[in-house]
Amino acid sequence: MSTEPLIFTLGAPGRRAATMPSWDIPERPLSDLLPAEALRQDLAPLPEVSEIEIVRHYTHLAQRNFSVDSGFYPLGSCTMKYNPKLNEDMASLPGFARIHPLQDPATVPGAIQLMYELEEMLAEISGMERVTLQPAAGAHGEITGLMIIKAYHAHRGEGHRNIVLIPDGAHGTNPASATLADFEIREVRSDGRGGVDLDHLREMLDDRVAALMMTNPNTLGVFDEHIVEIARMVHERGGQLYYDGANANAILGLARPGDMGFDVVHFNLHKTCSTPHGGGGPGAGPIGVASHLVPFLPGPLPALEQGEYVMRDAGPHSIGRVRANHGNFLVLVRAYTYLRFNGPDGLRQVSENAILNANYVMHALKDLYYLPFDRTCMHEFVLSASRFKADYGVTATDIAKRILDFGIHAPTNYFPLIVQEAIMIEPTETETREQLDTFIAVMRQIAEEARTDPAYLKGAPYTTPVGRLDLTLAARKPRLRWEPNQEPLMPAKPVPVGHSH
Amino acid sequence: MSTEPLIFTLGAPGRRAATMPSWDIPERPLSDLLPAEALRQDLAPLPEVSEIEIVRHYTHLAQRNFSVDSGFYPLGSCTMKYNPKLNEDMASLPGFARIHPLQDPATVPGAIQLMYELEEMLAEISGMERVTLQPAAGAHGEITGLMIIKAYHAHRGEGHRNIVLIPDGAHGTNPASATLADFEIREVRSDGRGGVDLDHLREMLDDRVAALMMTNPNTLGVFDEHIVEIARMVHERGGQLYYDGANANAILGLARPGDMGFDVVHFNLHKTCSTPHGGGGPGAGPIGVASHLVPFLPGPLPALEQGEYVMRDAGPHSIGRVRANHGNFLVLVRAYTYLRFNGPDGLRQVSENAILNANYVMHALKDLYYLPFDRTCMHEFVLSASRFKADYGVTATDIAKRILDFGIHAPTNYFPLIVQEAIMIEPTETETREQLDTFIAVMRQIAEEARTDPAYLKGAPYTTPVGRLDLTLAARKPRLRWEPNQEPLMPAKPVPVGHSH
Amino acid sequence: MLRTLGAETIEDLLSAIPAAVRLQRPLHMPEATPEPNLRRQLQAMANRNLHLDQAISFLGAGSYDRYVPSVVAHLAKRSEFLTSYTPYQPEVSQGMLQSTYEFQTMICQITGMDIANASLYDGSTAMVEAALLAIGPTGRGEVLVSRAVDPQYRQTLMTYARARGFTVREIALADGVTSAQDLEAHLTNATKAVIVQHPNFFGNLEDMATFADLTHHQKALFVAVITDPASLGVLAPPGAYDADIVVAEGQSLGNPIGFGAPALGIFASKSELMRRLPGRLVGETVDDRGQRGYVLTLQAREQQIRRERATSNICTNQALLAVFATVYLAALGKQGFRELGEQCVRRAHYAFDELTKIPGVQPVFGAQAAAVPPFFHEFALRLPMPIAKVNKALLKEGIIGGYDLTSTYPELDATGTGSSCALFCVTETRTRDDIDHLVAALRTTLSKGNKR
Amino acid sequence: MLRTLGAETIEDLLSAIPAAVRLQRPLHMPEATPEPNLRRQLQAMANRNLHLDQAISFLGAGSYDRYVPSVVAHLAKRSEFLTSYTPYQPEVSQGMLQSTYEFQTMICQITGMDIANASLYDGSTAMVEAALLAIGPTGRGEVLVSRAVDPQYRQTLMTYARARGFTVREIALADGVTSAQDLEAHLTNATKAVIVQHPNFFGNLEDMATFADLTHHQKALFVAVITDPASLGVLAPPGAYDADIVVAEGQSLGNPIGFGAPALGIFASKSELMRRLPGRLVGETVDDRGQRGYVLTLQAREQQIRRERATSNICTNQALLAVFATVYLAALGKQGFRELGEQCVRRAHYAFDELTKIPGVQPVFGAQAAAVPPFFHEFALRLPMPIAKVNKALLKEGIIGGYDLTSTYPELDATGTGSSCALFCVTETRTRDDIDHLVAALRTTLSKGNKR
Ligand SMILES: Cc1ncc(COP(=O)(O)O)c(C=O)c1O
Ligand SMILES: Cc1ncc(COP(=O)(O)O)c(C=O)c1O
Repeated sequence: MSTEPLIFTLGAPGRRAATMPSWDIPERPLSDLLPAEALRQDLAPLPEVSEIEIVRHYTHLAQRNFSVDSGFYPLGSCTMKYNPKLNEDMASLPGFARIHPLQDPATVPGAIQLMYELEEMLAEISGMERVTLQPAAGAHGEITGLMIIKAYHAHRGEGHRNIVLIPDGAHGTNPASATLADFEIREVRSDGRGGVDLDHLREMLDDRVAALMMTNPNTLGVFDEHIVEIARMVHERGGQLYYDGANANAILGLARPGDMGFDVVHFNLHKTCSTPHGGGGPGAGPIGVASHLVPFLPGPLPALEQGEYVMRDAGPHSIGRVRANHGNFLVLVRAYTYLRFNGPDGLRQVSENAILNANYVMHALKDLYYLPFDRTCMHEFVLSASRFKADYGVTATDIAKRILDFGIHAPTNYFPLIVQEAIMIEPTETETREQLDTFIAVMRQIAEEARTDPAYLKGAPYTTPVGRLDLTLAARKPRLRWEPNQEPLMPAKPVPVGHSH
Repeated sequence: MSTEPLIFTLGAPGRRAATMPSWDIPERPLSDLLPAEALRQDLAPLPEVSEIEIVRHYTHLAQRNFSVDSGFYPLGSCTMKYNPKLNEDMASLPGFARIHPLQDPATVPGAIQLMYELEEMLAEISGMERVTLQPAAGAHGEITGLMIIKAYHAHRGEGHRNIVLIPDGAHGTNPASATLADFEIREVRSDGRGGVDLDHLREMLDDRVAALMMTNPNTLGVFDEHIVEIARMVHERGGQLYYDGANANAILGLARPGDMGFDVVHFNLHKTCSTPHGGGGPGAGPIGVASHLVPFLPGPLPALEQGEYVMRDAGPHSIGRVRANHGNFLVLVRAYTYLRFNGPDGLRQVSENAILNANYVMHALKDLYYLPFDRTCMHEFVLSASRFKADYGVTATDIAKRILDFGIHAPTNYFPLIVQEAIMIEPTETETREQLDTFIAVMRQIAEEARTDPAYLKGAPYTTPVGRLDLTLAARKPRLRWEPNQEPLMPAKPVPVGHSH
Repeated sequence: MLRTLGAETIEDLLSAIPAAVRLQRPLHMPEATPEPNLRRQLQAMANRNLHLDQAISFLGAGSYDRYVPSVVAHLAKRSEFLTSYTPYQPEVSQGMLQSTYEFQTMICQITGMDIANASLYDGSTAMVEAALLAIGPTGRGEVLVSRAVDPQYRQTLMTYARARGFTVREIALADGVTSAQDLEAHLTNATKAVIVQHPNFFGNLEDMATFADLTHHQKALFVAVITDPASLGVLAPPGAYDADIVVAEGQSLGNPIGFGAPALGIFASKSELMRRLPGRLVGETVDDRGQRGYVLTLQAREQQIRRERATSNICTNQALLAVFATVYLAALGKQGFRELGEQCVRRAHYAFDELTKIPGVQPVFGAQAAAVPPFFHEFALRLPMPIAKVNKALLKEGIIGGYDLTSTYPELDATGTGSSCALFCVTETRTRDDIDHLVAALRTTLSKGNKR
Repeated sequence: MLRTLGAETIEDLLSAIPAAVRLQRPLHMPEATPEPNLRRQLQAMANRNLHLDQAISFLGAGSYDRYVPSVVAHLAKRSEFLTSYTPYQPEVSQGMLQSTYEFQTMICQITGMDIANASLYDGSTAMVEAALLAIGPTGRGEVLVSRAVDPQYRQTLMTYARARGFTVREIALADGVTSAQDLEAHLTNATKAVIVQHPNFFGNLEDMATFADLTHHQKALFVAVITDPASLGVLAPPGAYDADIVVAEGQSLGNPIGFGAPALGIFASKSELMRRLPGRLVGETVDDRGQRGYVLTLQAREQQIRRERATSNICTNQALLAVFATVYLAALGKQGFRELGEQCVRRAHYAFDELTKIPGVQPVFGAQAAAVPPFFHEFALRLPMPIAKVNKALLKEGIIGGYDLTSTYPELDATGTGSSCALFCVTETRTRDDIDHLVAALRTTLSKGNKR
């Protein structure tokens, strides 16, 4: 497959695809309607292409993109499970996709009902009192939750609590969100079993601590068995416990953050509820809170009053809106569909199978790959390429790139930071045993290649549309947009056309 | 890209994708409801696969399929033009896609109106009196038209007319349809300019001739300049003139079969009106007839009576139904949308551009490829590889296969039969000049390769998912279905995985 | 571009068309309509049709309301399938070819037949093709067709028979099923084929094994017609009762009902008929790299090679609908396909039981309850009121009622009684609530009618 | 599988969860619903919402009814885009990466800015990110925001400001536009950013060049907010009036309106802010075969590397909506994008002219007709009746009326008069018939109201 040109170099002057509505009103000159100085002088230099050119271009681009629908995607921490097609169809219904957010609520009761019922289901799944659907993604849920915690402390006259504790294995959004809410961050160490080091936690807990943010199972795929103890410790010192729900795929119907003692939970619906990831988004990051935090939720919230679905404004303690409108509604439609399709037993089975699949793969690889925390995992686990690196110079990146040659997406690399040369694998529950066996075979073959032909791995991938890309060049000479007559970044090597590479 | 397994070898016992409606009625044993001997004893051995397996499988298969949306498709006689996406959306509207053909017409006036208006537009475009939309494709239109002609002659007491004349360049469906209508077939020769040989025609015309079937422009892409004369000759001898409309893309708004003297016309809506070809179908093959043939049309026909859209039964002379229901309705919706979008000027432009594009490519290739009929062409033209074959042993097939290496579909080969080693090229009006230039460059490169490295062409294609396929083996040992434990047709050569081929 | 051709204007190229036949005026048709306006107009047109998500339909009679899992259209409508053509270049068409090969296999799996083709236009023309195959190149002979075959199919067959020159005779009915006696009476050595629909047009099961036996005694081909292949989930497949050819309407296998078409003609047979089959066939082969692959094969049967001696004139078929059917059958799978049949049978019987409790509503066939012929998902009821009137009343309740049998089978009409016969269909899409709603609405309608 | 793990039942694996926190009962929520039943239920739920193909809407105020050519969704919804994630492995993600690079470029083309990122959540949070960028790592300082900025955006900004610890001050209005005088009065050396929406929430054009000048005098960043980028087809781009940052809501660029979200946060800036930008950036590079390719770049700004010192906490963004916008802009192209703007302006002005002919209907801003501030496709009208009552009457005529300005801008209310202020929006989707229908319906409503 040769390179696909940029859309800007296709087409020809005067060409266009879309037609505008016919002119059924007077075509008065713009200068009659708007002051000259407000007007654009030139035309925006957008492409000039026909519909067929657009179709072929973006069809080619799509064909150059790996996806869950094209193959196994064991990207740890991202829960790249199968996205049921029913969800897409429901999100496309005009009664959902074609309504305006400011319509009179009486004209959109079905939409509000859906949000209301989704909130109830999420509250039950998380064991929390109430949920808001506003946040657009996990990180947005985090900042919303932290703002609520901040408001709560302030309301109780404990505005001095300005520290958020975060385990060293945490996802980058956790500290970034805490900064955004104007907290100081302190890192809590992990213990030898991959959980929070209780002694270190005890040391750090003082009355300046606003919250401890945790993922459980954490980013090692390990369920922290001391969670009840941790919750007690944090609450005793007046802190709040925040649950990063990115890993909720492991606990549906099995355990609830509320029952573990968490005060705030965010969901990543694009992970747990299988709304597709869309090449990076949109997602949705609803948060649930325990009853003492309900007054601080952003508003408005859907409500059922005298049999009518309405949007109710938030109360006086609310932190306020965290965005315009009602949350990523069409993502919520997909999540609602997913939850209703699965029901309580189905959801439990989702998590059980996610756990089974992860342990199955882990078990089959831990003899060849170093497994730093060798214990039953939950829905994912983390291997390390550190020994390959030491012995043969083969890095986690090399292994990842080589995996691509087999029509499989690479696992997450170099995260969590506490594992060197991390290879974080999350198979998800929707994969078949046959698929897992294929992956295991590939990983075992690569381990063998690392030993016998490390140079070959350094050159991977070989079968992908492009070869290994130069990240350093991209950062050193940032080129973030096309412009006419740009010099090539590097002199091009000619590739003969019509010959396989 | 390695071979994709058959769906039957995927999955595992007990697996399934679709869910059935919940059981809200008594689950009585089937044996209470139906006699035992009527029941199926086993389960049909269909695949047992999960939704994700289905999705990946058919996604992979789709990715292994060339299409108009993925590239240039100059398949002569097939009019592989771009299929506007609006047409697809309109055909998916539930008000069209989810109606039952036997509903009370009063509940489907919009559908009948659409058919009624489509008939009117097709009648105008073809210059015919009335149209039926029943035929499912071009060949179905042909047999319908021939049955009408037969009924017409019989009605006039000329049932002895049992010969249909067909030019030697005609499409295979023409003689096949004529046989089906119980006619004898006589072939009319072409003259040196690619038109009907008038002398030969005159010779063959006698009072046993029921009809002459013609394509105009014909399969050489040549407009028969004697058409008025031909029509006069045929009519004088009591025959009817049938227009194979597969090439109507060349004449929209420029010339009308009715004005040329034709009595019956079929359309290939999947060609002329850009309803997609669907990998081989569905299409639609409406026919229009001159006024003297209207009484013989199949029924029912849509009608507007006292402001109401109804379906009116055919009269006593009708040949009867040629199929169940109303024609390929969802294809008709697409065609209707296409015609309304283009309007009279747009349609004329379609044909003008189709003609321009074909002449442009023909002009650029005729120095290197032999052009047996060197005159202005209409929407397509036919080259011959005969000289390459004589000089270098390179056939039309070799050239076709080599074209595939460039991400372009091959032209039609070995048709029409009157041109040896035919390469029939129809660029269509939706292609850009840039695309045509690319194609021209490819064709010129291949001509060069034929001279310098004919063996290389014999081995083509090289960059496709599979290499040249063995047609002889397929016909010699026909294997038309999968069965468990089938022996491989040929011992497999192992292909290393994860390596580019 | 014109300039490179040595042309000044497009007229220079158009001079290839003689002036005498050049159209000298614009076409009389609506002016070009921009996409936004056109979409609105077509939406308005579509909105004037009452569709099956808006009404509760009990209409079958050859076209069936079926639940199609979302996954089907998502895959089958992929543009690589949608915008390709007949896979003449197999090296770049393995997607369509392999899908079709899987389709052929699945059709064999559900019918129990040896081979199947890549599709024909629809069930009715597939039945015609079966007759033509049986009749053979002479075009002469006799075909017997049960009167319980879909009336539209029989009409279509008659049209072709008239043109091709063969004879069609109808086998009479005996209380809602094909009369074996009448079949025997008509079978002669001129008989080339016997065609019976199963379940028949009234929804009733036929004694296919007996008919096949009788037919084979006369060395004719026995053709089974199926209008909803869902029946094969629970009923013995044609392979089991020794049918020579099976033709079916495959619309209900995952395709939109779409006012009746495009539909999907299915054609399967015993392997000895392989070289006489109409339409395209996909076969397995290998490529020059040693890989498995698929191609169009046995093309010597087809018009593009054999021309006037082809087994059929078909060229463009219904390939995309076959892809829909393939994905649909894969999604249902072994268990789901069985359950689909069970759903239909049970729901239809529940509806039958409840409807026949309404005073005045009786089965059309079977003198006593015990003698009601077994049926799959359609059944014929006699109503004490003209069906057109009933259906009008039901429509007000959001119900699309049964098919008017009286119009096509006048012999069922007990004239002068004001009663009528209707064919009701209950597929898996009708919930108990839907059925109960019909029962209540019909009860009210009839009791109101009686009072007047 | 369990057996290979040495486990007997799944419980052996689940023992990793301490018994104390294991849920001992099933979740209280509706039982699993099969796909056919669920589809019907959701369809019924959706049917209870009045949608924009059923009613004629004049509602804008931040979310816009836009005609989206069919081609857009056909491409953007391809499953290879839909079901992929952030392109962490560029070698198999060139499709998303190149599309995003094209998106970044097109955003620069329409805004006249140097660089743009890959997307943020929506317009409101994009505006917050602009403020945060201006405020910088200390988290302290002052941001001035025009009162004519979308009220929801301002509320969102306030929420973040309270948490992060910076100050937000509102710049007052002067007859429907931002007061330059009040801006000058508030600008100090504590000011980090000035935020003005253009066209503003009332649809009126702002004097952006003057505001930019004033802002730059205080070395603060000038942030332009755009809620419908269609305006850039006809209005001078922010690059031309020297904005430092442009944030916009990109929903109306080819995305479904979807009850307001998912939406598309657009963020573009001058190139000197490159390393302070929030969110993902795609850059060009080459591969080891010498081919051009694209990668995520400058990741050192982002949370996954920089953690608590990241420029933003964003991770998942709105990538797919950016693909929709890219295909949409490509489909419109250079000419179409201009015409889109013209369609909006002309239709809105036609509506304004016709509506203000109705007795009692007046522009809210501008004492005399000549002084009505220039507007793009939204305008504020004063009606002699409460807007809620008006809208109820219009709804009966199939019209979704204007936005109730009185609720968010109480200062516009001339109390005691019973009048109200409403914001009407007219995009390219409103035909003359639609507008005339509104005019007639409003006229009737008001005259009826007067009689009572
Ligand atoms: C553990 C963890 N926390 C938080 C997030 C942030 O969620 P989002 O990407 O939805 O903002 C992620 C997502 O990658 C994650 O894996
Ligand atoms: C010249 C010509 N005539 C007739 C036909 C038959 O049309 P259809 O394939 O729609 O049956 C074709 C189609 O290939 C054709 O090219």
